[in-house]
Amino acid sequence: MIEWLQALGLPIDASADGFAIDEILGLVHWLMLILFIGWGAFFIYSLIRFRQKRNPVADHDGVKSHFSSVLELAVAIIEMVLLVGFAIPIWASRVNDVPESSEAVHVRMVAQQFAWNIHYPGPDGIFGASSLELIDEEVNPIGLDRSSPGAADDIVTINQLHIPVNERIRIDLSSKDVIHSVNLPEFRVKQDAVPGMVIPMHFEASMTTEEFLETLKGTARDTLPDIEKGFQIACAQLCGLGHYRMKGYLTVHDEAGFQDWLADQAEYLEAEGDDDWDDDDW
Amino acid sequence: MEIPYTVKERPDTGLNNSKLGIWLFLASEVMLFGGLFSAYVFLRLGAPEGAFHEWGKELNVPLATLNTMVLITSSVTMVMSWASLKMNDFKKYKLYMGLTLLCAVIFLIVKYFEYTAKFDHHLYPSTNTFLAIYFTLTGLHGLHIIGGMIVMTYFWLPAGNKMWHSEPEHFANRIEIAGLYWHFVDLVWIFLFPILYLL
Amino acid sequence: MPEPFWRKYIFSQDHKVIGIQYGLTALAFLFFGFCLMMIMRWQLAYPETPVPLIGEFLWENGILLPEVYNSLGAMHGTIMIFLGVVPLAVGAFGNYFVPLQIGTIDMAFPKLNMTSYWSYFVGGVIMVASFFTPEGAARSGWTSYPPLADFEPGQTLWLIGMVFLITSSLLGSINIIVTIVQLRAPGLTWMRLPFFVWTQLVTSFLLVLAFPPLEAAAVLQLMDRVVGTSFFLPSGLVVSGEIISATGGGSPLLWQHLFWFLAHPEVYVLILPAMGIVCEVIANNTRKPIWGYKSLVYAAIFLGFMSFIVWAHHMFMTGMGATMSAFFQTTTMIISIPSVIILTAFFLSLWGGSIRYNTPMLFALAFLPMFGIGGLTGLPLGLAASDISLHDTYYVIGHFHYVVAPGTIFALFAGIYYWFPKMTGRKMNETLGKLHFWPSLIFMNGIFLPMFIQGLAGISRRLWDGGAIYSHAADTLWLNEVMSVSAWLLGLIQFVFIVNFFYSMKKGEKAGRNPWDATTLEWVAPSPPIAHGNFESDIEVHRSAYEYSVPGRKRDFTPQTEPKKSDN
Amino acid sequence: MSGHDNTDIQSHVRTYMMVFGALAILTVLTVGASYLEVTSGESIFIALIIASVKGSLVASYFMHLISERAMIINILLLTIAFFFVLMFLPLMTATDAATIL
Ligand code: HEA
Ligand code: HEA
Ligand code: CUA
Ligand SMILES: [Cu+2]
Repeated sequence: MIEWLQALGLPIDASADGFAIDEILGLVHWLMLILFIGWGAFFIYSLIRFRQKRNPVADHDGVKSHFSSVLELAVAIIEMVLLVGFAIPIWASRVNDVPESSEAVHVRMVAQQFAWNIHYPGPDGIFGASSLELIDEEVNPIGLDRSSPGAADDIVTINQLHIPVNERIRIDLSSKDVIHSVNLPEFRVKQDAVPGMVIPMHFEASMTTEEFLETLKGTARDTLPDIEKGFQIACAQLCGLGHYRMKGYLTVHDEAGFQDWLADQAEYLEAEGDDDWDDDDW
Repeated sequence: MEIPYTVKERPDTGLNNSKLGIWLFLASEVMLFGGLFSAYVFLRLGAPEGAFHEWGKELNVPLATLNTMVLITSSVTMVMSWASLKMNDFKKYKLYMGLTLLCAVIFLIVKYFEYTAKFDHHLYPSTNTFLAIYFTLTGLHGLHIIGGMIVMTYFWLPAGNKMWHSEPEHFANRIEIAGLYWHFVDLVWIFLFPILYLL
Repeated sequence: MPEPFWRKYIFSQDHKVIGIQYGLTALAFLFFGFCLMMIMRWQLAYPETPVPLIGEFLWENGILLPEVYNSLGAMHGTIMIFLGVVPLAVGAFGNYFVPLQIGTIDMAFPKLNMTSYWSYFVGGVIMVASFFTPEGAARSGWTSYPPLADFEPGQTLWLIGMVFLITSSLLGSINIIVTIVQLRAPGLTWMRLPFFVWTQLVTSFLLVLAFPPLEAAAVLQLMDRVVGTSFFLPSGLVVSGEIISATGGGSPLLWQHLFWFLAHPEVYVLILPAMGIVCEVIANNTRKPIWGYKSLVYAAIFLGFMSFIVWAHHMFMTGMGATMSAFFQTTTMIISIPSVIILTAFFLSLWGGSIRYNTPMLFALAFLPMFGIGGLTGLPLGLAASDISLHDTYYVIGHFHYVVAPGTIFALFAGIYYWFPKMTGRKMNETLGKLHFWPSLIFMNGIFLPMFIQGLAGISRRLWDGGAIYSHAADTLWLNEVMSVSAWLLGLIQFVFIVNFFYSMKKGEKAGRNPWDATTLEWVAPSPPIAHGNFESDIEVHRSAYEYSVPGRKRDFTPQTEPKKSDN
Repeated sequence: MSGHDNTDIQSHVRTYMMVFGALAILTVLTVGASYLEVTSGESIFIALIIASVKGSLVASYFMHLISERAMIINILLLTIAFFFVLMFLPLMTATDAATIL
């Protein structure tokens, strides 16, 4: 039922939550299509049947039946069904079912002009504190304080979000400067990053990057130079002159691959340690 | 040709044009200040617990109380000037209108002292969100006072005499309209006073 | 004593002259706004290639810079809405035809009327002038969301310009309300008003009550920019590595609430007068009364009322919780019903008619399915769940352009063709009119239909390169060229209209008082109506607005002024 | 407000004076109340109640709303309704879902 929208351009769904959104998207579009065709047919017929040549004298009263009120009522009822049956519950689950840290891979994401900073708590599962004064665009864009509790093993990346497949992901989203908006079209995820607020969002990937690339074979997307990096994080909210180029990558690993990646990062942290973080306390 | 109902009421609505016009204008003013009050509440709730109360202590309550009294008085003199016209007493009208203007001037002078006292203590709109909304609200209110004064001065000067003698009813209507505006400015202050100075 | 030129044409207080001033200025702005977009469409179709003709004079290499793209986009939106459509629909048509349709001699407050035109003019000059300042024009979108708008150059003039435009709209709409309530001709009861007058009345109420909060917001943003307050800035911002010195403590969402509190009603300000025009044209050219007049009136009032409590459907993605989103989704679904009722009434009016296909009618008819597409695509946006996929993509752009461009703009064209004889005493050329209509219809769809496809694919709006760097855009990127070419062709075909407009003014076929055999009061006046007075004698109204083809009457239309006793 | 004769206006003037007195007293009251030892919620409540009473006095008597035409009353009711929408709805949307820093 959603296939025709996919044929039109809707990307493939790579998440466990996306089908609910696709379902309502499909239903509304069916409703729209049916109404448009129904009304359109009536419209065209009237235009031809009642042209002046064919019908030189107008009928003062015109339509006498009250069928249209029934139709309007029907539209109203269908809208209410979509609302109560789909839209409201989906939204409630989106904002209320945010998983606890323990139940999900928990990440912080701090948007800035024009990049996505991603902050993993590391093996201890504790996010280190950050402070404004420590922010350094070159080496410490989120101002992570390596001396704060739990900060030593934290992993910070720029524009690289790595997640495991089939696991809940929770992202606490915020912004350093202006409003941005995370857009993951293949996951049916979108969320504004509003400075001054931390907004949690959550989803679950149902497809690894590799599997995803498989589905792209033979499409225009497959020919892009950076396509092997897989899913992309787009910015949906105008955030300045670099809005158009605010792009991050999202890599979905299988479980083992994700652990490997984490291990790599930890190793890298150890090795690069002091030079990487321009922070003597550490 | 004349536009109908500029002076007389239209029978089915019971209103003349300007009366309806000024009330619509005041309705839009309600929404203008509504937007700002909404901002006030938003900021107050966003500020740390009790911060607005603390910041508000910098303000001078006795002066503001004085100003409240001044504005209330000006409202009374304003309505009296209209009533005087209704009783065909142009001299009294002049007197009361003059008093209203005087009150407005006093209000602005007091406001001036309040503002400069703040600036002397290096308290500016940019100091904190309370002062920001305080200066915005009172500043905009002050502009409304000045606007009202311009209109009232116009009706008080000889221009008013001429209008009164040629079209007394029309003139009384105009004073009523100016009065409605002036009372509204007073009414806004009645709400500004507690939310800015007392809470 | 003849009036001097400047009193008659420049600082005139006659509602007809002011209406025409509004109309010409607004058309010029519409065209200007369109030109901005045609430049942007070059960059979208052929990213990073020099803009032909003008590029080399304006930018290094002739390539449109990203910041200029943002400026043009923000100004396109602002100009189209605040300087184009609203002044044309309310300022021009409202001013010119409300007094005529209610059978009176002028607006209630002629001086105020003149003031609101000039305030609009000054606002417009400020907006255009901002292009020529060193900082350039505003570049944070027509929505001007802070914190971005608090920092970006050019915004200050935008805010000042907006204050003038808001003042103009407020004065103008107070004037229209008072005129309609107070100056209706004897016998013209509420239910005898043409629907166009009703839409102007509701529209004016929306403007009076919804604009002031934006004015308040504009003042606050000005304070942020000029005085250094932080109404919209939270604490702890770091922009390009610099800690922002403002005290913070403000809220970016406060702006969005105040902005959309206006901007949602504003979109109904754009559509209601259009519906009013379409109604007049359809009734006239089907030669039968509009179907369900009363339901139209109630639907319009209800629409106006509801439009104040749906605004946050533009803000679903800002972290809104379940309760509030349920509230705003429900109100949004409810507000779609009156639109359906209005559109259905228009359709049903066609049934049994004797339809004349002249140019105004073609534009009015095209309005129906075009608004239909625009309105229907509002539904998935109004359901927060499906809005997740569609928010801030080209789907939204497609949605609202269908309602404003082939919707409202077409209705306004219909109004121009329909009322041109009344304003000038001459008809516009039909052949040129049709030559204007058909290509416009095709190219409009050529521009906006592909947007839904790009939107479904997830392509964000306001992208300088049209999404070229994103992989999810790759499959549908080729459509950019289709859209751009359609836009330029649409632009080209508008010259047919411009030529027709000026040619017909001088040389068009002479039209009498009532060239369309219409019933409403404006057609009782001479064409053009008498300066400062409109009608030769006082008007008295005896019947409802659309008495077409009443069985048993000699003519198929009965003007509203015709006394009852002549019935038969 | 046409058709007033002098005695009518005379009685109005008496009302105006009474309202003036009431406003003055209420002003003193509200300042006094701000020194009471009450919770901030209570003091907001008291201050707003007094302000509303004062406001209604001004609107009803000085602005003659008490005897105004239905048309104007209705316009104002509509305005007040939207005023409250404007005051409170933004707040409610701001309070759920996200954490405000
Ligand atoms: C004139 C302007 C106009 C009109 C009338 C509408 C009408 C509607 N709009 Fe639209 N909207 C805009 C202008 C308009 N909008 C603009 C400018 C924006 C974007 C602003 C920005 O972000 O920059 C926007 C954005 C917008 C959003 C935010 C999207 C987002 O940012 O994510 C939403 C969400 O709910 C929405 C919903 C609706 C709905 C439900 C209607 C309903 O009222 C529609 C009801 C109508 C119908 C249901 C149609 C009925 C049809 C028929 C009866 C006929 C069928 C016809 C034939 C077959 C011949 N609109
Ligand atoms: C009323 C509102 C309105 C109207 C009519 C239009 C009309 C058009 N718009 Fe616009 N648009 C907006 C309001 C409007 N737009 C807004 C609010 C935005 C969002 C801005 C933002 O992101 O902040 C936007 C954004 C927007 C974008 C997205 C940009 C982006 O996100 O990067 C695009 C892209 O193609 C676009 C295209 C067009 C086109 C091709 C038309 C065409 O339909 C234009 C057709 C114009 C005419 C047909 C004019 C005819 C006039 C004449 C012929 C005059 C004759 C003169 C005399 C006789 C004197 N618009
Ligand atoms: Cu970040 Cu757009
Ligand atoms: Cu809306």
